[in-house]
Amino acid sequence: MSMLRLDQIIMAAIIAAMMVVPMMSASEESLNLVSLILIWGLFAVGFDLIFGMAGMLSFGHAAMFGTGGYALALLAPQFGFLPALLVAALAGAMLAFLLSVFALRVSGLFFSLLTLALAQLIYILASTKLRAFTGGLDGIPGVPRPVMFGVDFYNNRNFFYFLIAVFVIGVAIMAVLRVSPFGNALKAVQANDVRAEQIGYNVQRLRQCAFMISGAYAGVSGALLASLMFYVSPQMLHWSTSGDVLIMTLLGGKGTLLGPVLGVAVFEVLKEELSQFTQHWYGILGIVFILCTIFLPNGIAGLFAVLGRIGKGASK
Amino acid sequence: MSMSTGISLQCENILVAFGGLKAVAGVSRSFESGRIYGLIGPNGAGKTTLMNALSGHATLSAGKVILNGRDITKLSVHARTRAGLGRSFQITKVFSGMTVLENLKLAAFAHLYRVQPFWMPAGRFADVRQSAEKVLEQIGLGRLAHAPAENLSHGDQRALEVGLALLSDPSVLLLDEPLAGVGHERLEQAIELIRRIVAGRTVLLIEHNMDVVMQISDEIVVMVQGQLLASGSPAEIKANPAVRAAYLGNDE
Amino acid sequence: MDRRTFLMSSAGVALMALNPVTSSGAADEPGEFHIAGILAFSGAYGIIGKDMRQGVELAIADRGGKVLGKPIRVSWEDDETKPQPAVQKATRLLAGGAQMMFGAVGSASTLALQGLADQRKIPLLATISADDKITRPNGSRYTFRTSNTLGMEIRMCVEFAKVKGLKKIYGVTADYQATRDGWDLFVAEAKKAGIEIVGNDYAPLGNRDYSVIVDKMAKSDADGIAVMVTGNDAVTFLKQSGQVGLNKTKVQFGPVLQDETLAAAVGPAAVGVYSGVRYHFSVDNPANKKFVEAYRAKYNEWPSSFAGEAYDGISWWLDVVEATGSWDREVWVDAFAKSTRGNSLEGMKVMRACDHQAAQVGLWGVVVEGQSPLPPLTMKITDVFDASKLFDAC
Amino acid sequence: MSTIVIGLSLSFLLFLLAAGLTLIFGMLGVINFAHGALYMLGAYVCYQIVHWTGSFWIGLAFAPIVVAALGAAMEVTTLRPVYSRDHIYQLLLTFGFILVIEESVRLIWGLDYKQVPTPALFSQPIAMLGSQIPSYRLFIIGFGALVSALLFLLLDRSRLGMVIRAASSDSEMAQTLGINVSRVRTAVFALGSGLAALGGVVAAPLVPIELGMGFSVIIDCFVVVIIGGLGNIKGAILAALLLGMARAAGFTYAPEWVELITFVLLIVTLMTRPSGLFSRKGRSA
Amino acid sequence: MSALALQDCDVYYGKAQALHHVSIDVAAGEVVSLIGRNGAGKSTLLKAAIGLNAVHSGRRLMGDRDTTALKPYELGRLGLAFVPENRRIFPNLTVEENLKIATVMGRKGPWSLERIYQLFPRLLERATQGGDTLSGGEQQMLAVGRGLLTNPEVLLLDEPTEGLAPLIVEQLIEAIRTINAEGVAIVLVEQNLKVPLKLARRQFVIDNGRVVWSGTSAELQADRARIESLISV
Repeated sequence: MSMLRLDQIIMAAIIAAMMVVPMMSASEESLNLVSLILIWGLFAVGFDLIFGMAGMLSFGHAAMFGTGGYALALLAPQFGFLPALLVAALAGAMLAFLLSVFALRVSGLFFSLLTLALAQLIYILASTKLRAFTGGLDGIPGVPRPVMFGVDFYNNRNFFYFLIAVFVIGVAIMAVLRVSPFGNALKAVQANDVRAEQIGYNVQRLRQCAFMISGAYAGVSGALLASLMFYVSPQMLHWSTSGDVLIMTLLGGKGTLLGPVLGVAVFEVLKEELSQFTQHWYGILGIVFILCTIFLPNGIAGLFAVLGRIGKGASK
Repeated sequence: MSMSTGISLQCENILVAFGGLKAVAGVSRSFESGRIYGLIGPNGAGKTTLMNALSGHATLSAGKVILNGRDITKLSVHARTRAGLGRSFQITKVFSGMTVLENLKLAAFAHLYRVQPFWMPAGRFADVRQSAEKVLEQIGLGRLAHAPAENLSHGDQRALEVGLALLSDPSVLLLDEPLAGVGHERLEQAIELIRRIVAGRTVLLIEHNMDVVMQISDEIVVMVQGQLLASGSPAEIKANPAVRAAYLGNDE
Repeated sequence: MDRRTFLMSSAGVALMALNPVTSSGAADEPGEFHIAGILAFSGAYGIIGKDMRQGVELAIADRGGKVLGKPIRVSWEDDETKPQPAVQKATRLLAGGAQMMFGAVGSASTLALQGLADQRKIPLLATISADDKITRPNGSRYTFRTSNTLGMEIRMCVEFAKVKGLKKIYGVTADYQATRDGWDLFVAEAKKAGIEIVGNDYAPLGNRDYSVIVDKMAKSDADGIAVMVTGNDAVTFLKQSGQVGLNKTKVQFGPVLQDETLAAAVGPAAVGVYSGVRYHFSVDNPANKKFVEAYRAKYNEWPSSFAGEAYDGISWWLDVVEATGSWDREVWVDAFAKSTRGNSLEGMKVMRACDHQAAQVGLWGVVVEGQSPLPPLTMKITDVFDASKLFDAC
Repeated sequence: MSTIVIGLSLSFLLFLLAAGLTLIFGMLGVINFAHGALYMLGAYVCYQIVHWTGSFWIGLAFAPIVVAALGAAMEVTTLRPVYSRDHIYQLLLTFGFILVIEESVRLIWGLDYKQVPTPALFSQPIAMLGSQIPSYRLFIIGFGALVSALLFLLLDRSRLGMVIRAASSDSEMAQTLGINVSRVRTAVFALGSGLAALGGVVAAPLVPIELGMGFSVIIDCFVVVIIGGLGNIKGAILAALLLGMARAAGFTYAPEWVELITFVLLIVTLMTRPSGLFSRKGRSA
Repeated sequence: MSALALQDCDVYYGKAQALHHVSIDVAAGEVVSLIGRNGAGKSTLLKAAIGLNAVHSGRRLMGDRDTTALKPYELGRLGLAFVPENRRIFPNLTVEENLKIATVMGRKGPWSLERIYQLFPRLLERATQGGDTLSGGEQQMLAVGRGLLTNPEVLLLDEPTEGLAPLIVEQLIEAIRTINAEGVAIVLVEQNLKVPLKLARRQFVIDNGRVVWSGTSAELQADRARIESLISV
């Protein structure tokens, strides 16, 4: 239990730090970096609901992420930003539902492979046959940001605060979900799906619900990324995007609320900082991954947990 | 839960085939409410497969399962549980990574809520806590409430298995070797426990320990090569030469 | 535990606070002229970025590293030949106070940057991306292109087919919007010239096997093969068509099919392949001679078309900025839109105010075996088409 | 008719690409995302050998050996400690390999395109079936068939193959029979890496050698491996034949649909026979 | 001196202790049996003997050599053979390959492919079939034959008669006698007393992860009622 509290405290500290950073410093570069972390963090937090909690490895989350981006790009000019953002969430959930209808027919590794194949099919369609809507591989530039309540969110700082608001709401909802009976049921499904079904859980429906919620998170974060960048392209739908969110979640520590965000932050900061010091950052990142796999079996969050336990032991 | 006598579980010509092998080869039999049935038979006789067929873990090639007058043959596992069929497993399937109480609460949530609440922390549900704690005491694991389930001894894990099944308040309870791994010194106690907690429910129980089976069961059903060989009171079964030949071995 | 928690949270804060202190926001009087250079240093066009960077750096060195009296700083970023990172990295640099963008390589990236340029009102100079959409009438106010468009190169292809007397053409086109548009334009123009199209296949972008398509081409009665694929795909196509000797029986040509770099990747099968050439070191004028000499002296290699176009474009831009004497970006944009480059490396270039595209002559060449010190496979300029044949009036 | 020959060459190229991946999965349960990177490395090493010696054949012989040795080193130093861990972490690990290998290639060979010319012996086309068939394609068919036959013999008939099969189906039991399973794993990973490199070498005269070449083949490898059944080498041969032929037909009649055809095939396989189109049992877990 | 001895061994599954201070031993050429009911810990003990379960504390001795830290394949090479409960035939190997695989490590000894086929002629008939096509009895013969081909000092047999028809059981018992007559020591695990009393000189009764009784067959006969209640068959 104290583990949970410790995590939450660090989490709160990080979010607070994110809010303080732009106030302290005038740098728009760091603003941009933290904005990215918030968006990908939200994506990863949603991803971990199925990956860390329910034990389902989706390799097709890029599909929902990109679809959210396209939904916003296509709908925001007509219907306004917030409605479009809502539709992005719904689109993510609906697409997740659709994928799950196919993918949940199989389990384990085959579920992962099927989500990968389906998402990649969507990628190919979006970049070729659907180019009339998606702009093909060129994507759609000029994705809007909101101007509402008299605030111009084209200003990066204002948009940053908007992102924080969405992020905090998203994480708060997820925090409740994870400790709710629903979240516990997902954990039960991961721990032992045969038993979970036997004591009366509708395992497939639980998986489907979790997948849809996770899809909604992906949709929203994809929409926010499109808006941050003023741009959306099929790259967001590509399997390597699914790979990225998986890698970040693993790096941070799956199965924790905090881990995925930490993973995203470390990944992005590392990429940013390394690429400024050396042109070989790419390889260094690879070495970091390898070392993390070998020496940090539970990700960075696992490291925190260990430190927390040592701290607790010492203070007793 | 039906307390009156009457048929609570009925098998109609159940057939389970894996490829060419008939693991359960046409079993028909009714089980009366409130009685404990011991299901015995040599290894590979199809006892566990029969249990799987009843609980929905094995697909029937033919036949029907009727629970309290309702045909549940087509129902999924969780729907059967909701219909009042509980079971424990031969190979322990408790939720590892969680405490004993958390295990029980999971079962309580599954029983008490059709749609799992997602809007507030699980800790705030007093009703769930109460039913979980009640069963916790019943199965005698009160002292271990906050121990991680995977650290329990074999026997205690078995008890937890039964507890999980119990939380769905089943009218029919299938127990697959609930006493395996229970130490000698605690065996009597464990038998007593089972008798007590299943009171009023129909129980079908697989157990290899003959003494235990004879002691605990109202009626014994003997299964050999996928079929029912005999049934009767423990005394009748002990005396049945066919059973002795098939199962107990006749060279003693 | 409390002390630990506190330490940990402070560590968290410190982690997040680490990265902001890199540069301060834009002041009214900037201390430097900051260019965001978004190029591909990896991915499909990874090889191009390096050359462009060398061209730009030479151009800056040529003017003493200064414009408007302030030092020029270029922040180079790798977009991995993908639009998403291009925008991401440009966004960061603009946030850091860059006054203009230079790049990108791939048209998809450039189009993506264009959106950013318009949103942020930052000039964008493209010197290699050829998609016609980048410059169009009433398009982006802030985007300029000093190099070729695909459309003009397609028209060169048609002009070439006419000159060469080709009668029947089989095409292969990358399944990508710009190349599809290019092919449609080619078909329309070719038909006007009485050239028959006997076939065309749309191949997936990044296709690694053209053998079936090559076989269909070889069996057809076409005398010309129009290759509307670029970069890696062009190399793959030519290597594989070379294995059946298509280069010996039919004339292979395309808008940006070959240059020295790509020819080196293709090998001997490249000889005899015709292609549009954006810039070439063999162009005979004083400005180019001077450039080629300086470039070879500095980098010990022949300038590629990417290096030449980058040098040419950025020099032009900086000269115009210098002439305005202003730090107002709107003033630069207005001035550049009306400018003319008399001494460009390829001769005269005229910036068209209507679409921000530089009107210029079109170079056309063929791959030949080069004699030292030329590269082993080099382009020989065979035709120079007049701008009036290649651009619609606007 | 020529479509069939070309289709065969596509098939055997696909098989050479995917064989190592399915071998490693079958034995180690590891999905080696770095397979494409090893393929690329094979092509680069071949280029280097051709550059030094002028002989493609020396490259064909030695590049796979070099990469196999590297694969063995990778397995011993990084994979061995994490076998007992959740398989998903191996993904992170092999993803790390990709980055490190690509960076190394960039450091050693730079960004320039490299090219390996078609070996002189197979540089001329041959007229057959009404087409000019590149003789290098015929070489690919012959060589691919040879490699698949050798692999088949190795796995199905040789002592080592027997050991590999035993260790992959029940490593504990194999150990009790005196088999050092760790060493078998290393050997298999090396073999798989070598096969990836072999794919790269064979493809080298067909495509530009550049950094992105590995990334672009990963998905193709997976398609073959999945359709054939994870870890099923015979299935991989059949899947490669199916896919190669389907692609050849696709390129003949509707090139712009080729990619979609591939994925629809993949999805149908996963939904109907997840353990592979050519597996004996259609299990669903 | 014992061919194999476990001394004071503790074994854990995860955090749950499965064996408590267990000691057993078998002399060269001797047959001993481990008796106990389902879940008593017999198989766990056998797996600890062959190294598949880690021995948490205690020692494993072979002859005078301490082999506690050795890996299963090293133990195999030192002369331990394991015939597991569910036979664990390699399904993707033919019958003959399932036998040959045992000769890969190259331990010298009296057992050859021909002798195994002599012992179990049924296997010769099935030599080219897949390992997964055999009947239960044939699988058991194959598993025993595979273990023998490693030319072991000690053969660990886990419930070899389980689920087999009486006639097959008789054949198997005969085969085990033959094997023992060649000087191979045998540790036999069974749930009931029937087979052990026919084959073994000494018995260990296991219950709840502990050795609760040990003695010779004669001693067992004398105390039979109590032993039967311990194993409850």
